[in-house]
Order: sequence, then structure tokens, then C-alpha cells
Amino acid sequence: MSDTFDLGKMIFGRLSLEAIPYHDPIIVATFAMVAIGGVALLVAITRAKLWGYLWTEWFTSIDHKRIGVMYMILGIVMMLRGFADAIMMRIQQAIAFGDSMGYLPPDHYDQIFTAHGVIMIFFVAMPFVVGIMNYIVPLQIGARDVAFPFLNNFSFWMTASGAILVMMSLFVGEFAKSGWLAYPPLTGILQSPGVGVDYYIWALQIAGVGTLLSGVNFVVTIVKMRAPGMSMMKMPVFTWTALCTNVLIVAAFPVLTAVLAMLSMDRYLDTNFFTNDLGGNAMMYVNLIWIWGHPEVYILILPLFGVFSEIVATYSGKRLFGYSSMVYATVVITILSYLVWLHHFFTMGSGATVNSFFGITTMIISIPTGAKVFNWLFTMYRGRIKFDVPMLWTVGFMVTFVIGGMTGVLLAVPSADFVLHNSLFLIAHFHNVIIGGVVFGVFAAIAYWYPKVTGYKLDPFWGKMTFWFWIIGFYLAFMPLYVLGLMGVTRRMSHFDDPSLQIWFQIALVGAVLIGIGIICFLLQFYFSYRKRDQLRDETGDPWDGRTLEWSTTSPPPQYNFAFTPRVHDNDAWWQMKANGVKRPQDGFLPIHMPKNTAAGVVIAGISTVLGFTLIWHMWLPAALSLVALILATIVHTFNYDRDYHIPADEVARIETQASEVKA
Amino acid sequence: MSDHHDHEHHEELPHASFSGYMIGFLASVFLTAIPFWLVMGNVFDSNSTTAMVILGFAVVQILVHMVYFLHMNFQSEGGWNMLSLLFTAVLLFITLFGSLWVMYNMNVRMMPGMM
Amino acid sequence: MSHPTATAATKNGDLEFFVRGDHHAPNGTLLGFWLYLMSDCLIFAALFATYGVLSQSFAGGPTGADLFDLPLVAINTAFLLLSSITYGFALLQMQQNKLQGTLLWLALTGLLGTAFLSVELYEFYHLIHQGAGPQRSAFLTAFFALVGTHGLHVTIGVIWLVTLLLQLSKHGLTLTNRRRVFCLSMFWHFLDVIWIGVFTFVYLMGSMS
Amino acid sequence: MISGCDWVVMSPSGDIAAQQADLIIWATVLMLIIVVPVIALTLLFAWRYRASNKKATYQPDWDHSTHLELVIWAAPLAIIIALGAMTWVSTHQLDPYRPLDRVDEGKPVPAGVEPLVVEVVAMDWKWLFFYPEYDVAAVNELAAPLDRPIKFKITATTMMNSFFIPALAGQIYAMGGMETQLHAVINEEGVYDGFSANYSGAGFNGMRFKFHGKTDEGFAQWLDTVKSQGTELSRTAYKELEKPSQYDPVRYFNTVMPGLYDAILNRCVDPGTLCMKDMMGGHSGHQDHSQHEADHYAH
Ligand code: HEA
Ligand code: HEA
Ligand code: CUA
Ligand SMILES: [Cu+2]
Repeated sequence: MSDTFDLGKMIFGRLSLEAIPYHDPIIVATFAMVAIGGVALLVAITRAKLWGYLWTEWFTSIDHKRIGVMYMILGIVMMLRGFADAIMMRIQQAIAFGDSMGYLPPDHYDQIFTAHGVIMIFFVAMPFVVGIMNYIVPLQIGARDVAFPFLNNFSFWMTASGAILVMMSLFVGEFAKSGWLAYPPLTGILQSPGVGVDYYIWALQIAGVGTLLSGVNFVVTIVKMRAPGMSMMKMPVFTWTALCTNVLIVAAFPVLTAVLAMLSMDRYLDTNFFTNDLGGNAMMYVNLIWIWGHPEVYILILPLFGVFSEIVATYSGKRLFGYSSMVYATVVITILSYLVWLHHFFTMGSGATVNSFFGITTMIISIPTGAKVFNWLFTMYRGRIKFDVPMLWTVGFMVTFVIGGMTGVLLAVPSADFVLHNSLFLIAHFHNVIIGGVVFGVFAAIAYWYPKVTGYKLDPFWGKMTFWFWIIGFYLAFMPLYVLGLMGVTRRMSHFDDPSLQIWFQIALVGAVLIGIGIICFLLQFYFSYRKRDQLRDETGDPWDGRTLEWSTTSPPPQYNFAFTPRVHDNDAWWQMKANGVKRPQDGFLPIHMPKNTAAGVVIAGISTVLGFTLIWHMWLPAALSLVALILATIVHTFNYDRDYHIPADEVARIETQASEVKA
Repeated sequence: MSDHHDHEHHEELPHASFSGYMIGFLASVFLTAIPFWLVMGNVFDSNSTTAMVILGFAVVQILVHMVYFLHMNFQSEGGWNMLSLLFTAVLLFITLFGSLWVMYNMNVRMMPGMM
Repeated sequence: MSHPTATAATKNGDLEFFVRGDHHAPNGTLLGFWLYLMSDCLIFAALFATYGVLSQSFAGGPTGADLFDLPLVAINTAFLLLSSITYGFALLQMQQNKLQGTLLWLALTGLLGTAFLSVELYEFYHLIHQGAGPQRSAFLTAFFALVGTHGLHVTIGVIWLVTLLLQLSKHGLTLTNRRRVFCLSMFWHFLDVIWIGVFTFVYLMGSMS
Repeated sequence: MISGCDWVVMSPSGDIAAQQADLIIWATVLMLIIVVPVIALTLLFAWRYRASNKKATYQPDWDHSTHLELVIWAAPLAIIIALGAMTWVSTHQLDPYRPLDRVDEGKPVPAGVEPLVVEVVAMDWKWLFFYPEYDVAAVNELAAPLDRPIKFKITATTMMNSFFIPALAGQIYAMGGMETQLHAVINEEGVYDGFSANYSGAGFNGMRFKFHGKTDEGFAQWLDTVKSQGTELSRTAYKELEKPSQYDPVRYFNTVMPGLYDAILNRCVDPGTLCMKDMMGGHSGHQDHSQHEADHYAH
């Protein structure tokens, strides 16, 4: 800052018209598309007079089911962005050979892979995972909501706020050109003076707060709000994996917060944590970020392991094989995931003993994971497997994931990693586990629980189309990357010299296009299923002959989930009820105590977005104001003591009989 | 009717006692004063002895605070408080000593002038 | 209060499948807050680890032994320790349903917290003035970050305390408020625990050259 | 076109990389022992127990078998024990800091042969190689004689990079103010790709060089070329070179300012800046490294 006090600078910081990349045709076109789409959407909502409805029923809702759905929508929207980035990279890499530089200069390409990684992990996979947990966990444990419903709403909006910042970077300024883990010194203020890294930092910090709080929320929910009789060892496996995931969130995200805070101090206050000079040590950043980063990948996969467990049992018409070993495996993975972080930087120079220690702890994880795979396998054994769409995804997962797991274990052998690290082999590994595990799992979960959420099933035709395009596309898109990795091709390259590589990249592009068609089928299935909703209607609330409590209530469930809290005597609580001919009670309703909706979450998260934006642009005055506003808004919120109300008994009775009538 | 149940009425907040606080306080005064004295008065010749001793005092004092001020025990919240504390302690240990181990190892191997 | 469709005779005898009365899950605020504290603890773990790694990186600048003023730190520690016992007294007053007493002891706690912060600010100011600011070396960066983060927490604690005083005087010792007093007490004592780490690991060990 | 020899990682030309390739193969084979059956069983069970196949047994309540559980945990465990042992041994064997004891399979390092020391600096965005033994240096070109151990000492000016020649040996990071090491040997004559494997910003794409494995005569000739075509790498020339640039052509230097590499490593090329190794005040620990360094420039 200059010595003289410059009011304009205090207000606008480094923001000026220059920041808007109107000279870049690709961005302008994207902007035009987003703007037209956005305006059209806004107009449509206004026309249909939906704002009031959206505001009261959704944005300010503290109902875990509504929040879950909002997370899923956020995930899908951001997935389109992430995929658009992916296809751009694939096209660039398929054409940028020799004299052709492709259509993306490195400056742009570098932003794209960074944005792709960040968006896919934080704003696609995380919202999906958290969204599914939000919707399902309270239902599975027979609870009326989560432990802290307001906090849940707030967490969602903080995640959305982070997503908004990332999206803004596309049109105002730039995004980081650093890779999704933003290693210094590259991300230091000397090497990256622009706003890109600051967008990265603040988007993740804000979303991180949301994620952390939602982690706390779910641990408490699962620990405290289980229906009577549901001991820990009677919890559905999905709930178990959700518990472990949230424990990992609570344990890992603080480290991310801390390390990003340190990076921002280096950038904003000229301190020397990770600088080259004055004693800073960039290796410490790498060390810390992976202490978060490795658990993060298990945060992504564990809940989907749970999803597959539910699905395999349901569609095989069998109890899950090896329930307790499933639980132990989950817990072991949770703990081990904290002991392996160094496998991401074997090649940074640590000694053989350190490397072997971390390499071996890493491979040990394949033992519990293997146990899980075998348990699914033996659940299928002597079952009656119905190949509905969720089960297709599950089989696709079991075949695909073990390949990705195997290459992961290979990377865990330090001396092998020395030649595979940072190569496209690594890229292939993690897309193999993430797509084959996380993405397949999310699609399986959507197909499985969609009738619970909406009351009608998804059209299986489009589901199957999605599946086949994805799985074939996946193999075509990523198997070539294993080969390229073995040919010594490095990640994060936007141009190649060796023409003999090109064919592999072209195959990969074909694969990505097939996946793209899969995406389109995925979107179309919502439309066609909606049109055919009367045929696809499920009135039982239990379309798949399910086993756990979420299937015991109506679809969609009433806002209080269960008029009477279930009592649990068995792992497969609903299965046991059905086996014993138990029906929902039809009388004796009592008033139900429910939390009230509140706008506080939207407001506080909104202010956080502004705070983030002003800090990114060094707009000190507005930043100070929004910080004060943030603190005040939080305090004001704590003065609200009137947070809940009762649904009267006759209202409950009305809702319940209506639900029963639908069935009759 | 509307508050036929301040349904939280049956909830138990942990119970604190005067003697508990006094014991905790006196113990921590003691456990703080000695380390300060050890360092300021250069009581031991060897720095590493001092370091070990004051770290020991710190650990004991942390336990004292946990028990007498934070009312930690194996019963509160059905044991979940303690479980989460132990889990955190393990992770803390891993993060702290893991990082120090890893970083020391790398520094020794690659910082010619240092360490 | 059994109902024909809500119970069933099974081989284990008659099983109830629904809770027919009013069911309330236990409140999770205290556990939730405790978990939050655990996560905060891991933020400090990262900061301690960083300090540990950078603690010898003086970059030719001053060392802890050159800079730390142990008597000042001792005074500050005393403030913090005193504030934990005063908080304890506030809690005891609350248990006896004495609003005035609770308010009084809480206010005293806040004053001690403010005193702590003032001394810390003085220390920081003095260091920066001497040219030993957080930019000087990685060691100082890590030092300011760790001690400053603790200080930031105390600041938040004081703001919260003031808010709570207002809420207590407005609504009295309701269950919600009691729970808040209890949460803040955990927060406050938790900061003590962190401080034990700070004065031992940073100040005392840093002063032994 | 798509021939096996393009897979440089699997068919390298240096002994270290060859051992790494073998390791990849053995580890993969070991894992396939269990992975292949898993995949086969998945498909088999999916087919056999499909709902429409009424002939298959259906046991809806069968959910536990202690024997099976034992196998389930023991089988991966057995593989991991084997793999873990392999890991421990190979990691120590192939530790990049470990001086070589053989130059090829069955060929120990001949007595009296000292490794060729090459000091590597990853710059923005080019590579600078010093040959202290010959007092020459080169930008973006590296050469080494066949079957003579090479000892790389690696540092960087600013960004974190990774020094990687797939045909020769595994990679290792190059970082400012720090020195990593790599020991390797090249066994076949040829020109190989070398590059940075760790993304380092705008010029990363072009941070590539050719590595020449040469016979002793070839290497001597190369040195001659460097000597004859090179210019002087003085402090000023280095300051010029240090400016960020991309896709730099190959350049040779026939004399090198004494202690330059050491100064780069210790971040004190500019006269008057304090060297890192002298900054740590009072900490006399591992001075041996820099002592070592000083010896090189004493000749
Ligand atoms: C959840 C995680 C996730 C997911 C699902 C994906 C999915 C995909 N990723 Fe991802 N990827 C990462 C996480 C993920 N990735 C991470 C963390 C990185 C590292 C980043 C870094 O280096 O820092 C990475 C890096 C990465 C690279 C960089 C490689 C390099 O470094 O050189 C590439 C290259 O092509 C790639 C490709 C793909 C492809 C083809 C998909 C496919 O699954 C997607 C294919 C889909 C399509 C091609 C869809 C077509 C588009 C539409 C139908 C949408 C239409 C658009 C609108 C309506 C707006 N990924
Ligand atoms: C959902 C995400 C996810 C999952 C589940 C995994 C799972 C695993 N990952 Fe992966 N990984 C990533 C996401 C994930 N990873 C990402 C994003 C990166 C790169 C980040 C970046 O750099 O940008 C990465 C990078 C990465 C590296 C670093 C490589 C490098 O940078 O050089 C390593 C190294 O050890 C590794 C290993 C493993 C292992 C051993 C597993 C294991 O958990 C796999 C266990 C599963 C199985 C093994 C299969 C089933 C088991 C059996 C059938 C039993 C029998 C099998 C055996 C005995 C082998 N991963
Ligand atoms: Cu019942 Cu509130
Ligand atoms: Cu990992």
C-alpha cells in the first residue's frame, strides 16, 4: 500500500475493469452462456412467482431432506462446470502436438486443471457425499432431523458460497494456476501476484467452515439421535460409514484451515512460512496439506462404500455378509488414513525408512478395503440379484475400483512411485478410484434413493444408458493414461512434442466424449422420469423391498420423518418389521416438536461471500465492514431464542392419513 | 401446552464443585510456577533435562485442567467426550510428531547448512 | 400402550416397534461443542507442528532467548489462570441459581481476559518495534501465528462473554443460557490448556538457548 | 508405432530405472494374484445369482461364516506381507541418496571409479548443469559416460520442480535452498528425454532437456565441444541467466565462477547477501555438507 491514503484503493483494491477478461473469446462465450442461462432461469422463476416459495420452503429451510436435495443440486450444477473443464483439457491434449499449440495457451490451461480438480473435489464430490448423508442418515437412524438443524442450513450456504467464489473467478479476474493443492513457492505472492490463488484460498476456507460444521453436526446426530434400540452395532452400514466420514472431516479439515491460513499470511502479510528466503520451508506446506489431503480422499469414498453395502444387500435380497467385519474395516480405514500422507511426496527426498514406513502403512489399507470387497462379493453369493440400475453401478464399481486400488498400491511402493509420481499413470489411478468409486457410487445412490425423495422411480432406460456410456467411456478415457504414464508422460502438460503419443490422447478424448453422452443421458433421465412420473410412481414408500428404516416411512417422507419414532431390534430394522407384519400406527398421534426455518444461514453465508470477495481484491474498507457485519449478524442470531414450534397432533394425523390414502 | 415440555428439562449439565476448582487451581499454580522457576533460575545444567522436566509438568497440568476444569471423565456424554478426546490426542500426536519426524528427516538430508 | 400393528409377536417375545409416547433425542449441544473444540485443537496441532519445524529458522535474526520476556509471560499466565478460577466460580453461582453472582464472576473473568490480551498486544507491539515482527524470520512468523491465534481465540471468547452477559441479564438462567455458559466455560478452559502448551513449548523452551 | 520400446518406464536404459521397472512388474504380478480372482468372481456371481436364474441356491439369511471371514482378511494380508517386504528392501536398495554399488546387473562398480558429480539447478524455466570435475556447465543439455556412476546434487532457484529422466532413474524434487541427491548410471548409448515432472508454473511445458548417454570418447568429445563453444559463467552472466525465460536453447559454459552452485544453493549469489548456511547462527550441526562443497572448489 502506498503511503498516502487513497480512498479509491481502499474501496476497490485491485479490482478494475481490466479484471474482466473480455478479450478472451472462450471466457466471453462461456460468460454469455451462463449469463443467458442465468437470466432465463431468473425470469422463469419470477414469472412463475416462485421466489417466495423457494425462499421459505428451500433456502431458509432447516429440514435435512431439503438441505440434502440442495446439496445434490449444487453438486450437479458444479459437475457440469467440472466436466466442461475436463473436456476442454482432453481436447487440448488431443490436438496440441508438435507445431500445433492447441487452442488453450498454458496460462489458460493451467487455470483449467486447477479449477477442474478443485471443483470436482470440493464442489462436486463433497456436496454429493454430504448431500446423500444429509438426506439419508436421519432417516436411517429413525430421527426427526439432525442434531443442529440451523447449523446444517448454514453449512450448506457456506459450501455454496465457496462455489460462488470459484465461479466468479471465471468472469472477474482469474483462478489459480497452481494445481488443486496450490504448492508454494509457486503460490507465494512473488510467483503468483494475481488474485487466482486468493480465490482458491477464500473459496476453500469458506466452504471448509461449512464442511467442518456439518461434520460436527453429523457426528453428534449419529451419536445422539439414534432410535431407541439402535446400538452402535445395529446401525446400518451406510450410517457407520457416514459416522467415520464425519469423524474424518472433523479431524482433517482443521489442518486444511490452518495450512491455508498460513499460506494467506504469507501472501497478505509477507510472513515466511513457506517462502524460499528467511527460513521459510515450503516442504512444510506439502506435509500439512497432505495430512488433510489423504484423509480427504477417504472422506469421499467411505460413504459410497456404505451406499454400495446397502445396495448390494437390497438387490441381492440378502442380509449383508459380514456386518461386523464391514464395520471394523471402516474403522480401520478411518484410522489408517491418518498414517499415510507422505505417500504423496515420496520423491521429495525423505529417507528410505520414512518412505518405507509410509509406503507400508498405505498398502495395509488394502487389507480392510479388500475385506469389504469380499463382503460385497459374498453378499451376492447365493442371493437373488435384481439388476436394477443401482446394482449395475455396484457391479461396475466392484470391477473398476479394484483396478484403481491396485494401481494405488503400486504407487505406494516408493521405488515404483519414483518413476510414476506426477505422471499420467497417477492421474489414471485416481480417476479410476474416484470415478469407479465415488462417481459410480453417487449415481447408484441417486438411482436408489430417488423414489424416496420424489415418490417416483427414475426411468430405468435412461439410467442404463447413463451407466453403459459412463463405464465404456471411463475405460476408454483413462486406460490410455496408464499407458501414457508408463511412456513417461507427465501430468499438467498442455503441449507435447512426441507425435507417437497422440493416438492415446485421441482415444482418451473419445472416451471423454462417451462420458459426456453419459452425462447427457443422466440429465435427460430426470426430465423423462418426471414426464412419466405417474407410471413410475411408488406408493409404498418401499419400492425396492428395502431393509433399513428410511424405507419404512412414506415417499417423500413428511417433514418430521416419522410420526412415531421406530424402535429397533435388528440391523435390518425395516426388514424385520416387514417380516413381522408390522404397519405404521394410524392413531394416537402427538404433537411433534420441530425447529423453525431461519434466514440466518443465508445471511451469514452471504456476508462471508462478500468478505471473501473483498479480501481477494484487497478492498480493505468493504472487507472491514463485512467483517464487522459478519460478527454482528452472528451475535444477533444468538439473540433469537424462539427457534422451534410444534406441529399439532391433528395436523400430524391429517398428514399421516393422507399418506395412507395415497397407498390405498 | 406450547411448553408442555421444555423438553430439555431432563438434561443434566455436568456438575462442578468448589473443591474441584480449588484443587485444580492450586495444582496449576504449582505446576506453572515450577517450570518458570526451573527455566528462569537455570536450575539444571543441561537444557535437555530442563526441557524434559518442563514438558512433563505441562502434560500433568494439562491433565489437571482436563479433569478439574473441563470435567472430563469416562461417563459424560456416554463416554463420547472421552473417546473423542483420546482420538484427538492420537491424531495430535501423529500430526505433531509425524510432521517433526518427516520434516527433520528431510531437513537433515537436504539442508546443507542447517540442523 | 400397545397397538395391534405396531408390535409383533416374534420368537423373542412381543416386540414394540414404535415409541408411542413423546420421544425426544437428548440435546447434543455440549457434545457438539466439545467436538468443535477437538477440531480447534487440531488447528493448534498444525500450528505447533509448524512452530516446531521452524523454531530454529532464525534467518540470522533474533532467537527466542534474545526476545522473550519471561516475567511478562509469567504475569500473563497468571491472568489466564486466575480467569479460569473466576469462571469456575461463575459456574458454581449458576448451579446455585444466583444470577447476580454469575454475572459478577463472569464479568471479572472478562476483565482478566482483557488484561491478558492487553499484555499480549503490548508484547507484540514491543517485538515489532524492535524489528522482530512476523516478517523477520520463519521462526518469528511461526511464533506470531501460534501465539496470535491463541490471542484471537481469547478475543472471541471475550466478545462471546460480553454477549452472554447481555443474554443472561435479558433472559436469566434459562436452560439455553445455562448451556451457553457451560459451552463458553469449555472454550475458556480449553484456551488455558492451549496456553500451557504455548508457554512451555514456545516461551520456556525458546528461552533456553 | 505403438511399440513396446516407447514405454520408456518399462524398458529403460539405466540400471536403476531397470530395477524400478522390474519392481513394478513384480508388484503388479503379486497383486494380480488376488485382483484377477476378485474381478472374475464378481462377474461370475453377478451372472450366476441373477434373479432370473431360479436354479441357483438362495440363502437370504446367510450372512456370516467365520472361516470365510478369516480367508477374507488373511488373503490380502498375505499379499501385503510379501509386498511390504519387497517394499522395505527395494526402498532401501534404491534410495536415491545411496551411492551405487553396481553399474549393471552383475557388474559391481570397478575399484577406484569415482562417480561423476553433476550439480543440477532447476531454474525458471530451464535446467542448469554444472560439472565441477571439468569446470564446465550447460543449460538444457546433459551428458554422461556409459557405466560410470553419476551423482546428481539437485537444487532450484525458486519453484519446486522434479528432476526426472525416465530412461535413467526415478525422479526427485528440486527445491530452493535445499539439496536433494540422486545416484544413477546409464548403460546404453542414446539420447533420452529429461524434464521437470513437477508443475512449476507458466514455463513448465518447455522445461525439457536431452540427456545423452555417451561412450567415454563421445563424452570427451562432448566436453570438448562445451569447452570450445562455451562462454564464461560469471556472476553477471548467471544473473542474466536467472531471469525467467521459456524454451531456452542449449547453451554451454566453459568456465564457471568458483562456488557458484554453492552460492545458488545457499541463496547468496548476490554479493553481500548472507548465505543460508551462515544464517543459522550457533547451530554447528551438519557443517560437513558444506565443507564437502568447499573441497570441490579447492582444486
Ligand atoms: C471428483 C473428482 C474428479 C472427477 C469426477 C474427474 C473427472 C474427469 N477428469 Fe479429472 N481431475 C481431478 C478430479 C476429478 N476428475 C483432480 C483432483 C485432478 C488434478 C488437478 C490438478 O492437476 O491439480 C484432475 C485432473 C484431470 C486432468 C488433468 C491431467 C493433467 O494433469 O494433465 C484431466 C485431463 O484430461 C482430467 C480429466 C477428467 C475427465 C475426462 C473426467 C471425466 O469423468 C469427465 C468427463 C465428462 C465430460 C467430458 C462431460 C462433457 C460435458 C458435459 C456434458 C457438460 C456440458 C456442459 C455444460 C452444459 C456447461 N482430470
Ligand atoms: C476416492 C479417492 C481415492 C481412493 C479411494 C484412493 C485409494 C488409494 N490410493 Fe490414491 N489418490 C487419490 C484418490 C484416491 N486414492 C488422489 C486424488 C490422488 C492424487 C492427488 C494428486 O496428486 O493430485 C491419489 C494419489 C495416490 C498416491 C500418490 C501417488 C503419487 O503422487 O505419486 C498413492 C501412493 O501411495 C495412492 C495410493 C492409494 C492406495 C494404496 C489406495 C487404497 O485405498 C486402495 C485400496 C483398494 C484396493 C487395493 C482394491 C481392493 C482390494 C482388494 C481386491 C484386496 C486385495 C488387494 C491387494 C492385496 C493389493 N494414491
Ligand atoms: Cu415435545 Cu418439544
Ligand atoms: Cu493418498
